[in-house]
Amino acid sequence: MPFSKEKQIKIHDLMVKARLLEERLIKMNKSGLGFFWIGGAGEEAFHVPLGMLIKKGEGLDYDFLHFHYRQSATLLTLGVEMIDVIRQMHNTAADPYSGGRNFVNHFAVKKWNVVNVTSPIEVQLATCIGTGVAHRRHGGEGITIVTGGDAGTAEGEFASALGWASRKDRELPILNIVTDNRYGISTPFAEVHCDRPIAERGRAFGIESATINGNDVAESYAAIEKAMAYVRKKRKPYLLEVKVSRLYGHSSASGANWVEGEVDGIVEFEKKLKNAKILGEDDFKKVREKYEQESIEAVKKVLKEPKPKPEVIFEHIFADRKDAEIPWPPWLKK
Amino acid sequence: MPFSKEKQIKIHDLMVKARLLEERLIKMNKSGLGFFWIGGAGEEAFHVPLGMLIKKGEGLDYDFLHFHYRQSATLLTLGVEMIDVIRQMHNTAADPYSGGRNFVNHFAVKKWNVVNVTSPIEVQLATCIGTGVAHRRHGGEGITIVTGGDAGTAEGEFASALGWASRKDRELPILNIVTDNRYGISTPFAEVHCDRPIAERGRAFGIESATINGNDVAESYAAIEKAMAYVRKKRKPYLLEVKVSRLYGHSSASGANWVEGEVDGIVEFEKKLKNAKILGEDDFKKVREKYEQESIEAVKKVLKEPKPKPEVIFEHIFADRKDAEIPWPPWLKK
Amino acid sequence: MANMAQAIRMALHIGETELGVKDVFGEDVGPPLGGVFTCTQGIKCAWNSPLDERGIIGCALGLALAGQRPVAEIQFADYIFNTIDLLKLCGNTRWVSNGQWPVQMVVMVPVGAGIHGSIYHSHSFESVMTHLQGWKIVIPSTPLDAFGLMLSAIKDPNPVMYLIPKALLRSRGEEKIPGEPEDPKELNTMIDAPLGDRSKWKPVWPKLKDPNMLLGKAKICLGGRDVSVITYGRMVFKCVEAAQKLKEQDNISVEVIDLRTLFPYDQEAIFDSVKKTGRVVVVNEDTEVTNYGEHILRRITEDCFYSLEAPPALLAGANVPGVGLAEPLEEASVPQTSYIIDTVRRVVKQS
Amino acid sequence: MANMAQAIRMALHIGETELGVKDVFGEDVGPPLGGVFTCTQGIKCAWNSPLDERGIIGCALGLALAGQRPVAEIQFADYIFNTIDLLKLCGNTRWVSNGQWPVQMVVMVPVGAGIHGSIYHSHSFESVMTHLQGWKIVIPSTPLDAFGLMLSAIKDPNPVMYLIPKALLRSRGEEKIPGEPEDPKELNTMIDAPLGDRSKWKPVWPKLKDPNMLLGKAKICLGGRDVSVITYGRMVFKCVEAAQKLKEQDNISVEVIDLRTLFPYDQEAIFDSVKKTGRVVVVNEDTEVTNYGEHILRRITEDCFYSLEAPPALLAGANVPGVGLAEPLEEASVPQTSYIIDTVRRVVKQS
Ligand SMILES: Cc1ncc(C[n+]2csc(CCOP(=O)(O)OP(=O)(O)O)c2C)c(N)n1
Ligand SMILES: Cc1ncc(C[n+]2csc(CCOP(=O)(O)OP(=O)(O)O)c2C)c(N)n1
Ligand SMILES: [Mg+2]
Ligand SMILES: [Mg+2]
Repeated sequence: MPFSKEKQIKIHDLMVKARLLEERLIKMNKSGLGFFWIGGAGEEAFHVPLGMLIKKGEGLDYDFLHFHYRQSATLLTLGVEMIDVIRQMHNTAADPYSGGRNFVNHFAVKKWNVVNVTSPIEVQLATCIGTGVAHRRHGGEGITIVTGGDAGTAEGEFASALGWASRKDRELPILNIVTDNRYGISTPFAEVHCDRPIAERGRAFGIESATINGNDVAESYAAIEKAMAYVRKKRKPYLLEVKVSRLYGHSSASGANWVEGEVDGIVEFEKKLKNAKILGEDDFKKVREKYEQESIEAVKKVLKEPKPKPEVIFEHIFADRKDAEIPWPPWLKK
Repeated sequence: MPFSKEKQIKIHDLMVKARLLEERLIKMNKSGLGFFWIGGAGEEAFHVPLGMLIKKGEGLDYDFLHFHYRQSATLLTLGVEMIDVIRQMHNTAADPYSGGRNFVNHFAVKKWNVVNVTSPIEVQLATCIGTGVAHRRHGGEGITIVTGGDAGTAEGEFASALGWASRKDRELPILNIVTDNRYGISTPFAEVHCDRPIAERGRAFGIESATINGNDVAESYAAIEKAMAYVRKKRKPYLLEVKVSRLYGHSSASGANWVEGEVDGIVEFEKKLKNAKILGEDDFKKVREKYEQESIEAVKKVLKEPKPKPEVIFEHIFADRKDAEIPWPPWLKK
Repeated sequence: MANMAQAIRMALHIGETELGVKDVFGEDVGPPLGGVFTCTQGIKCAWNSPLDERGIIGCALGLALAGQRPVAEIQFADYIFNTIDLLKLCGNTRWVSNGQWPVQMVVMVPVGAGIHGSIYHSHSFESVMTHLQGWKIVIPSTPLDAFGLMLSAIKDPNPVMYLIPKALLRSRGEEKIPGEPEDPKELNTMIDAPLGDRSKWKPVWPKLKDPNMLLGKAKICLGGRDVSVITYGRMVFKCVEAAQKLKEQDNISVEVIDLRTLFPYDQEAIFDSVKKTGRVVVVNEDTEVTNYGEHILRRITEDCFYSLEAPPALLAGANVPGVGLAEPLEEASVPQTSYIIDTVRRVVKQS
Repeated sequence: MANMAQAIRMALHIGETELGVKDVFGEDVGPPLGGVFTCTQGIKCAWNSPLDERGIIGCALGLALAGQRPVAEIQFADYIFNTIDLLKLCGNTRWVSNGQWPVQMVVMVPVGAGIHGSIYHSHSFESVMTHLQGWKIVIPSTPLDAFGLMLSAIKDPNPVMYLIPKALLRSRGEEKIPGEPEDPKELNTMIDAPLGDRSKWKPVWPKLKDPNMLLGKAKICLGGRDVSVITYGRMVFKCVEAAQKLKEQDNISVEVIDLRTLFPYDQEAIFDSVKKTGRVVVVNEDTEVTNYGEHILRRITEDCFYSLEAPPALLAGANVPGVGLAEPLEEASVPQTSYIIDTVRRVVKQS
């Protein structure tokens, strides 16, 4: 491992936390406490290191983050609270990301430059161009980071992001991450794509590109460090193709049941931690129990929280609410 | 030259015909006989050979043609009449391509599988996918040919066309041609793109690709032959990047004046014909005069033709005109 | 009785076996899933496309130009808004080619709220779609209509947009599709793909009769004298429910009309009803600014002004960016039965 | 007097020097061309984008999220229809983030017919655009309004869609922009780029005053008693012309209202006028099915029904796939002054 024992313990802790949270969300969905689940079980080995290496803060001195809906591990690493994710799952008024409007794992955290996670696949690949342009002008070490899935690379915006980021002498400091779990919803990547690495598409635009195993913590950490160093210093784009797992299938719409035969990054990492005698089975169990407990208590608390009021549908459409009130539905109190 | 004297004479004849036609159209625009000109002066050396090599006819046994608005030379080679192009320029009712609805050089010829030439840049790159799928299923030697400009490769559809055509074991027989005149309207390609050949983008999808000088007749002819042989037999896509000239600028909106410093494919070809003693200055002059004459007479005739009737705006919206007549504008006779 | 998803599936089966359909395609439309709503399970010519809506519509148009009669699916209406230029192209191809290039194709797409879909699985599409030209636009509210309208859409020589009220896909109708088995469970075993491995599964299709529905014909769901309620899709049931309650509680006689085809729409049926009742409420769940229902109201105001006894009313979705996930938000965003009752009551009381 | 293109240019200049605009961009927006209609000539922060409308809107949104106040151009409204999903995204970002992410940006785009633009340089966009949420939408009809509305759009903390009636870009207004030189020729030499080599050219900007126009306020172009004509953009002039003729020929007193902001629109001004006149014609050139004017009519019918003395009318573009190139086709496709006269006359005569 290219990094300290403490860091490894921290990474393990966060990976387990993220997994436990996702499993709690799935249970909430199955027991009717949340309408829909989609999330990142199977991507922790990559997303925890990513979260650690992000330059976190608000504004152009820091990284701008255009994320996919499977990045709870990144967000927990940045510092979000389990309970807030559970609030979004249960769509209570206190959901800090969307006020009960959006699906779980659709984060928005202004103070850390986390732009809305969107449902339409790949629109973030268009939006990231703009923060990239702003980052280029601003200089410094802040960069734009964008994540999308493998199936999403078929949308035109994937090419747009590569094209705009690679304009000669106007390159943009964008780290473009593709998390490849080999599936759209049910459609295998191989059925609807050519059999060349996605990274090749970056190279066609002269963009530095790499393909890595995102189920391996050390490989992920090193690859992200390398890519970020390049983007931060050279102010040029980088395309990182990351092989990950989809441990509970696509979403609750496809059942959210455990999928056999996928590599589990946590299991792999725990093997290494055990071999290196950094942590043992007992430690693993303790971490799990800690977060199991935290998640259960969070659910209990959230279940008592109120849902948003009907009138809030007209809030935050415009800076001034009055602008939104034309026309006003007959059924709603003013 | 890899082909016969007769063929060379024929090619020269068609190139000059196309040029004279375009110059006539420009004159019509400048003298108020047509609202707008856009066309292909400077692309003849490529488009005449293309027209010759097309498998011309209706239905899936033949090539389907999704063309750019600079392909008058291809269409003349296929056999359209000068006068019909002039009809579209003057938007008379007899314009066979659009009935006076569309700009000049926006062809549509069902009997030769010439699909509407469209104004929105690159939408043909999406449409061509469908005839490609049909051609793949149909088998035989018919292929889909699509042409777009260099600036247009920035639109997402360019990537869509490459992606859909290169699906493993489901490749589509599409010849994808990019005519690179180094400009959008006023924007140099180099200012808004990376400095890698466009052909690289095909290679990223595993697509056979080549870059050629489209101002050279022999090179064009050979390259098209090679590409077509590949697509017709292997039933796989091919990307051909073709360097061409824009001899009168973008369109009448940018003045339609002669541009200094561009290579003129006709001048180059005439040098070769002269060197090879196939044709001489006198012959060149005669060909020019022939088509000058034809174009002048066509204009005279067209100027006497009626414009479309107002009511035809409701014709051909649906197969059954009645379906379009809801609602009916108060100012129009029924 | 078949549910709406089954009805669509059975129509597509007839499409591929009898009407020349060679491609039913879109994201996750092919095996193993057969569509996120199971509408394409067991269809032999169904295939999975790349995740690229622009490619899907472009492909459908190209297939139509090649004479192939495609049926393409966009997975949710929420994801069709990056293809509006291409839909316009499909709709103008025949016209701009002066009649040379017909475009016979069907696009099907689930619309509307009612399944806790949050902001990106609840959008309506009729207002933007009816503003485009050259398309017929249908929206069924029962399995029988879903079946008949799909067959008619496939047979129609024009582009047809087939909107599916997604919340109704599991609903069963009162009318049977001619030829379907008595017992809905029997139908399930015949044409629903099994859980687990489906690689060896083959559907057994009942022998059904095409009802040959005309596009452009509305249906009077409930006759009435006092007020006309003009609606379609998911709102049909809420309107019928409201009408029944209004009958019981206020003895108001409501005529409920299901448009079924949004373009070209059945102006005769609309005008006849309004001229009879003198009062009208148009109900849909799309957002209310520049809403398709406003077009219908405008036509009514122009053509039936002197028959109107009260201001015609629109009841539509609140003009907000999306349907929020939490239940109070969804309820506040799209018409509910109680709002329909209140609005109809108000219109009937006005004079 | 400045023409509309110059007015926009001068507002953008103030935008970049005083209001924090750092990017004015789009296809051919930067040097040497400065926009296909010259609206961005001489703007220092203007730059050429790739030919990619989806990238342009995405870039604008990203710039807005980074607090940069971008002004993006889509070259023609005809080419904006592949970005509707992204426009929806711009409009819902603040809302779905529960107020966290403001989106301060302007998109400007030429709309409408009148320049022999054929089917792809004549489209209107207000009907689709007003159906989206979270945007303010403006459309000037004079250079002064073009100037003032652009400045207010830039200053507004919300996404603003700035529609430009392209046929008016060369027109000069009657009112001067506060501070512009007396002689329009002088302005031309100051701020119009020269023909030929422009690499060394620098504009000289007049010192102008921001009129601080409120978004959401209509303008009464012509006071009148007998009938209200509600319109905007290019149709304002045709309506005023029609009003003048109706005065002369029939002694009909027409009130012409220029909405200027399409959302949020000035309902007070509309309702006041209609309550006064009792008759109304809404005029625009977008196609007439699910047309923004129908929304205005619906609101009028709901709120002013008992003031109406005749059926309110819409005069809009014919419901065809595009504006054909030949003159008879264009004339038959969009409202002309004579049709406005006929319609107003009919409405005034009805009782
Ligand atoms: C534009 C768009 N089209 C379709 C969908 C429906 N959809 C949701 S997730 C998904 C598959 C995405 O696959 P991929 O990009 O590989 O990401 P993954 O979910 O595998 O991480 C689809 C088709 C959508 N959300 N957006
Ligand atoms: C989608 C779209 N955006 C913008 C335009 C306006 N426009 C017309 S031609 C053109 C430049 C096209 O450049 P290129 O693709 O290189 O083709 P060329 O004209 O050089 O052959 C532009 C921007 C358009 N027609 N369609
Ligand atoms: Mg995936
Ligand atoms: Mg070019």
